[in-house]
Amino acid sequence: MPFITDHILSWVTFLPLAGAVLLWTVVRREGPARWLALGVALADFVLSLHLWFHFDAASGVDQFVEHAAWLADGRIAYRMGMDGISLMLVMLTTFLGPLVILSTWRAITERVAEFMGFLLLLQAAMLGTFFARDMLLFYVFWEAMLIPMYFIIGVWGGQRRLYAAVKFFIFTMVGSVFMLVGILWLYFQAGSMDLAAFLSLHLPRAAQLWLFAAFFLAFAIKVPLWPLHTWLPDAHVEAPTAGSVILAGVLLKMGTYGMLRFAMPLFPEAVTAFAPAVSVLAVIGIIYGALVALVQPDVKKLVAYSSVSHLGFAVLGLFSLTPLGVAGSLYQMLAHGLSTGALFLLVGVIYERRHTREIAEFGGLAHGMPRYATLFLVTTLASIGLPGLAGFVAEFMILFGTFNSGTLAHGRLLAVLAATGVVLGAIYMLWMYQRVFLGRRDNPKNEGLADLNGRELVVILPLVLFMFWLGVRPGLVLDRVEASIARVLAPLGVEGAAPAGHGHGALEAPAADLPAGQGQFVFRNAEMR
Amino acid sequence: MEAFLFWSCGALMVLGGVMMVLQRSAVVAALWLVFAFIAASGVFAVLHAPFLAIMQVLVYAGAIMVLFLFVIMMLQGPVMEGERKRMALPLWPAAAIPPLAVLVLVGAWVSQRTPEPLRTALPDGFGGPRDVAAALLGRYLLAFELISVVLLVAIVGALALGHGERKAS
Amino acid sequence: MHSPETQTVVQESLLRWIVLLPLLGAAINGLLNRRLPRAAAGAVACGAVGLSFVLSVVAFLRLAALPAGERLLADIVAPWLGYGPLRVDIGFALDPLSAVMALVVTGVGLLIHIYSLGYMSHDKGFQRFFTYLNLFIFSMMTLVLGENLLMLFVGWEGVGLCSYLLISFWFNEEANAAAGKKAFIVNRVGDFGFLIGTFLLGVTLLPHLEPGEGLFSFRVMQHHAHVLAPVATVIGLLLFVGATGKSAQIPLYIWLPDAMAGPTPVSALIHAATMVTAGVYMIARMNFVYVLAPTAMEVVTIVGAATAVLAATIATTQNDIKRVLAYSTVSQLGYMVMACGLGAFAAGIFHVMTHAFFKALLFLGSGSVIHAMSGEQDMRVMGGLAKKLPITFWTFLAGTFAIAGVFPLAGFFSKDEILWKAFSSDGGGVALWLVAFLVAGLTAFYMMRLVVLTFHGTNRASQEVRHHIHESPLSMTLPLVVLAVLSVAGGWIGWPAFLGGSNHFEHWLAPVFADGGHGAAAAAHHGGEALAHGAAAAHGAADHAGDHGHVALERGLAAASLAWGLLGLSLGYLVYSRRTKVADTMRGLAGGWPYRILLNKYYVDEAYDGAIIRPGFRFSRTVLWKGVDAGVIDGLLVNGSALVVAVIGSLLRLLQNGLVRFYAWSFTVGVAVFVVYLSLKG
Amino acid sequence: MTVTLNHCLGLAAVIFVTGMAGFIVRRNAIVMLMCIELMLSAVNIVFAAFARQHADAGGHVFVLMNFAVAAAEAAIGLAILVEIYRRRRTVDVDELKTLME
Repeated sequence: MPFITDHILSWVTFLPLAGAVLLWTVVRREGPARWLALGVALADFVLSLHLWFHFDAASGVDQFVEHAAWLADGRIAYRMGMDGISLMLVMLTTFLGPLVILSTWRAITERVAEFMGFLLLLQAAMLGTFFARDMLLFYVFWEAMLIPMYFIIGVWGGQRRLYAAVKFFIFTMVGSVFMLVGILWLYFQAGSMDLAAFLSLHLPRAAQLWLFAAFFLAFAIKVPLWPLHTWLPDAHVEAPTAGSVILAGVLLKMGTYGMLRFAMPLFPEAVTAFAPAVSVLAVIGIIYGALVALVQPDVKKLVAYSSVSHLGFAVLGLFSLTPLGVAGSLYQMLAHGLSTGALFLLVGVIYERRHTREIAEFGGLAHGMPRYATLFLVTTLASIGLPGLAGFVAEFMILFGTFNSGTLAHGRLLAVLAATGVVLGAIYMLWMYQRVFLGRRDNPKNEGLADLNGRELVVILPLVLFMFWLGVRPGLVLDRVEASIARVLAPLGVEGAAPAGHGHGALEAPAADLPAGQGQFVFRNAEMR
Repeated sequence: MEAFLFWSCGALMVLGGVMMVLQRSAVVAALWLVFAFIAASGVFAVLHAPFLAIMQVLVYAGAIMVLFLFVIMMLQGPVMEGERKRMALPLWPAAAIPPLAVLVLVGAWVSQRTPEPLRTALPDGFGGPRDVAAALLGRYLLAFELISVVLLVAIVGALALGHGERKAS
Repeated sequence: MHSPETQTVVQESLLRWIVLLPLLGAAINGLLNRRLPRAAAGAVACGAVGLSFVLSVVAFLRLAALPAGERLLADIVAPWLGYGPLRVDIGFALDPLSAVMALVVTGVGLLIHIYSLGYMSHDKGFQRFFTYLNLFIFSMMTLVLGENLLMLFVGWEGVGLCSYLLISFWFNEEANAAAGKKAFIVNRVGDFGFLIGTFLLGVTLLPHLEPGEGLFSFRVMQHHAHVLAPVATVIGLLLFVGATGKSAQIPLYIWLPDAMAGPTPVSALIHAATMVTAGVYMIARMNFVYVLAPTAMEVVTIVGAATAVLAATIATTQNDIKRVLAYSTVSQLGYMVMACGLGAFAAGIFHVMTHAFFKALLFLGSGSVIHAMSGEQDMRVMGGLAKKLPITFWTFLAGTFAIAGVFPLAGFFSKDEILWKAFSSDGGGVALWLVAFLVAGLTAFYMMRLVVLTFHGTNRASQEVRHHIHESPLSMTLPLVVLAVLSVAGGWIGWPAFLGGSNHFEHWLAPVFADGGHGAAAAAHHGGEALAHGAAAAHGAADHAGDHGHVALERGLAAASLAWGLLGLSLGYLVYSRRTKVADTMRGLAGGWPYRILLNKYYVDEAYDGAIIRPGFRFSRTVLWKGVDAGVIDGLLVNGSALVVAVIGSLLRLLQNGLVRFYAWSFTVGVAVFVVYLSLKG
Repeated sequence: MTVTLNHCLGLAAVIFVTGMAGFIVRRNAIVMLMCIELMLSAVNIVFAAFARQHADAGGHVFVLMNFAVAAAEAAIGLAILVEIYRRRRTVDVDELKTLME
């Protein structure tokens, strides 16, 4: 269908938007609204599969490019493109989309059509953000994400939803405004909003420092990097389950994605200058998030603080300025999206049944809900980075990259400190698991709770499956992002980012140059790849 | 002749405006405004805009002001009686200075300009219905359409407000 | 530098099935769970492990068929982590060392599976139990057969997880769940060191790799071991931190005694025979790093010895039958670690094997006792069980003699070898030998104490419990008997030279521990030289073969330790069977303080709790959360800036008074100002 | 005295300022609306003057547009006022301070 495939990025982006418009105007009744939203999200996922299968992994340049003049004689244009980095996050988004909608089947009973519409709008904005290759377009999508999220928290949230929604909105807004100023400044320098034009600028060091600070603030708030994280626990606790899942699953990755896509290649000198400071903040975030998670009485808040810790890893990986660390960071985004998304879904399940998230209210849940307990355990283990599950690969690559970082001062010390986060992660997660699921079922309210039903299994099992899959076959992801990451990091002049070194540089097929047939067994031969 | 008409109509228009502002009663103020609009129609005529002159009377003086009067009558009470309190005396200068300043400044600016007499050599039928219609449905079709949209929105808005009011009561 | 590709390694796809079969079993049992009848679940689990054992034997035979210098089978399944120069495969390798471990793990594992059929027959979590057990075998085999350090780490974490799951198997009790969590977390602390060591290792090796070489592959690492020399000490110590966690050494041994909360077969399988020896295995596996790091070796030796003493002393006072065995395990692990620290890797692994036999036997025997005593674990209410549980008693006694080092039982050979190495190695000496010697005596003493309290005298249990005492079913006694046979005869393959044997075991392992490079890797290039070198090294640095004086000394020391062991046994018997007053006197010694300190395990748990855990929580709660998060960041910065905005806002609000006319007025002012500006600008 | 363009602009300015002043001093919302109408008329005169000066009917078109805007504004404004009056029984803007909160 060339009609679709020629503009596949637009289709993927705007299909949910069309669904949202339908939901707000035509399909108003609860039942049809739910099914329509699910259908649209599934269709979007199917469309995005086209991207997955037709993506050329060997090339790091943008693919499926679309271009149409928009404003200012085409200096501002509708430029869409996708490289490996975008591909992964897009797949994560479209994959989570239907699951999230399915998870709200019973949880949202008021203004269903509006809620579903906002979810789809959010999805469209997120996808657009990943595809946009024009800075104004990017900014439009970036800000467009705020609106649906604001309403999702503010209308369908918990008791303090307004406080949380406003806090979320203002925090993010403050950062974005500085970024907008930065974008405009660059626009007048480059004479175009094209990202490529921005990249070809050679900025003086002082300008880089200021611009980096402006961009970085926006992204650091979104991540959120310590000490800009305090909006996150509030937003998570107050948001409905679906909101939390999207927030943790994709929205937070906007920050790290922005750093990787914009802040790092645009301002290479500034990145090198700021990297030590940023990585220290990231490590503080890792340990701090874990320690604070340890003492949370509310499950959801605990998971929220664990996000602070996990995303600290992602930022650390980026600012290790090694291809390995950056790839690990991207992997962490995916792994965290799966595991924390699943955790929020699981917390939502119990919240639906008990209408509380206080750890002290639970205990011994494993007795009546074996399936729930098992899946929760698997997700917990993925979250704390057990080998064989997704989180381990990410954490290993990040820490190894940081440890190996030639540009980052004290890289080894930081890696060692960050690794304590792995230990602390096990402590707070398992302690929580123990208090919620193990022990006696003392609280009579916890008796007779139903185990996961079919719908909930359908929501959570795919996530768990992918945690395993990503844990065992990281090549699925890594092979597709290697060239793209090398390309993004090229302006930084990072060692190993360009095809160099020991003849197994990023852009070469590693197996091709091996002498074949020397002995019965060759480590890593071509057929195995 | 043209100058006389211009100045007399202009003076009447200013008079109407000033009287409207100074009146306590809303009804009387409205009537003074009608007066000013009719004078404005004269100004349009002087400026070779016969179509506008007619429309000014029909639409403004005729339709819009009648609407005002209707509302004033409908509301009655304090609206009819006008304002009970006058503005406190010390505030008068504060209130008057900015408009006056604007007037002086704009006047100063206008007087700087080299005076150019109004053009007299005008094409036939300039400002007539045919001429205006040609412009309106030709070059300015988009503006025309926009007018219709604005009016449509106004109708819908007014209806919605009236509707909501009925529901509330 | 020659890349290892040039060397012949036999691809053996069998290996993956050794590992995957238990996983398959776990998957079947886990997914079907209660829908599977107990008999079928048990059959699946035992079948999977049994097949795995058979395959291990087959693989072992194939390995043994290869020439001594080339004994290496590999099975690379798929690439795992591949990014830039980082290449790590999912792969398995079998060399003499992993072959020994594989046989022990699957063999003992199979016996314990069979035992569990009987032991767990009445438990409602029967299927779940076997799921975990199979999962454990899978993880342990991944650890043992892993082709590279990361695969080993996968298994390493996997066995930690299974240990967690199995300790808290009866999660109804808060204490069990807490013990499981403690085990996992303490292990994680160790893994932290392991991970950092791995990083340092990788970073050091990375620039020296040749195309296609998998970083962390044991062969590759060994091949390039010389570049590790500058950092070998740090790496060795960091990896050892991991080993202290897994193999329960000071300072991370605290989890193992608590781990006895799990079902007894679990204690036998995981917390005695297999998982806890992973640390020893890892050190042996990484021997090429440790031989480069004398300081690290010294630390390993000292920690091992200290742990052995500490745990042995605690074991003399505990009353819970499983706790005695747990501390005994810690103590024996100290032995093995010490052996590794002395460079006597083969001796360490030998003890791993024999210990697996007799400690599994002892634990299963204690399980049989507990089973008979309706779940009672306190030895103070046991006694007189010998007649009622004859098979249990006799096999248990065999195990006791084996651990006490009575000739010619298995323990004698392995323990004696370690003692000899402690005496003769470069890192050892008389002092170390005395320490190890002391521990040997203590071991004999507390084991005899256990036997006497449990099986001798009269039964001290309540009438009801006593009524139910019965010998265990065949599924439980059969493994006991098999293990008893192994405990007796299992050491004979390491019959030492000084007693006229040829120590097949040590020769078998020699290529693995050949100094300065993998036997197989070196063989291709250095030919017989490496082999000769390897053989020499295998006999120990100080043990110059053929030295008759040493043989005499060795015999003398062996005799001394045998006598010392027998003395310990007799003392234990005398003190606890006849003259119970002696025990009371010992308890009251020096105001009872030494006894109380031992009974409370030197208060280490309490010290950790007071020094680290509680302050940590308090710091997190009051300082970080309430202080920094809610106080400084949210209170001062976020809401503070909100306050500033609010103040400015309220000032501006004076302007925004709601008077439309005022707005119009300001608007006019603005217009005036603007006009002025325009006119000034010209 | 011939009429110049400046005269037209001056007249418009005077009328506009009258409306402006009225808007400021009057408190009756209806009268304020009427002041706005007056200001719009002043603008219309400027349009018509320039249309004549440039002999371009475009100015007339914009005057017509202004008519429509004025009509719309009056309709909506008055509707709002009626609604406010219904609720508050006043159209005195000084008593209608709800914009403040």
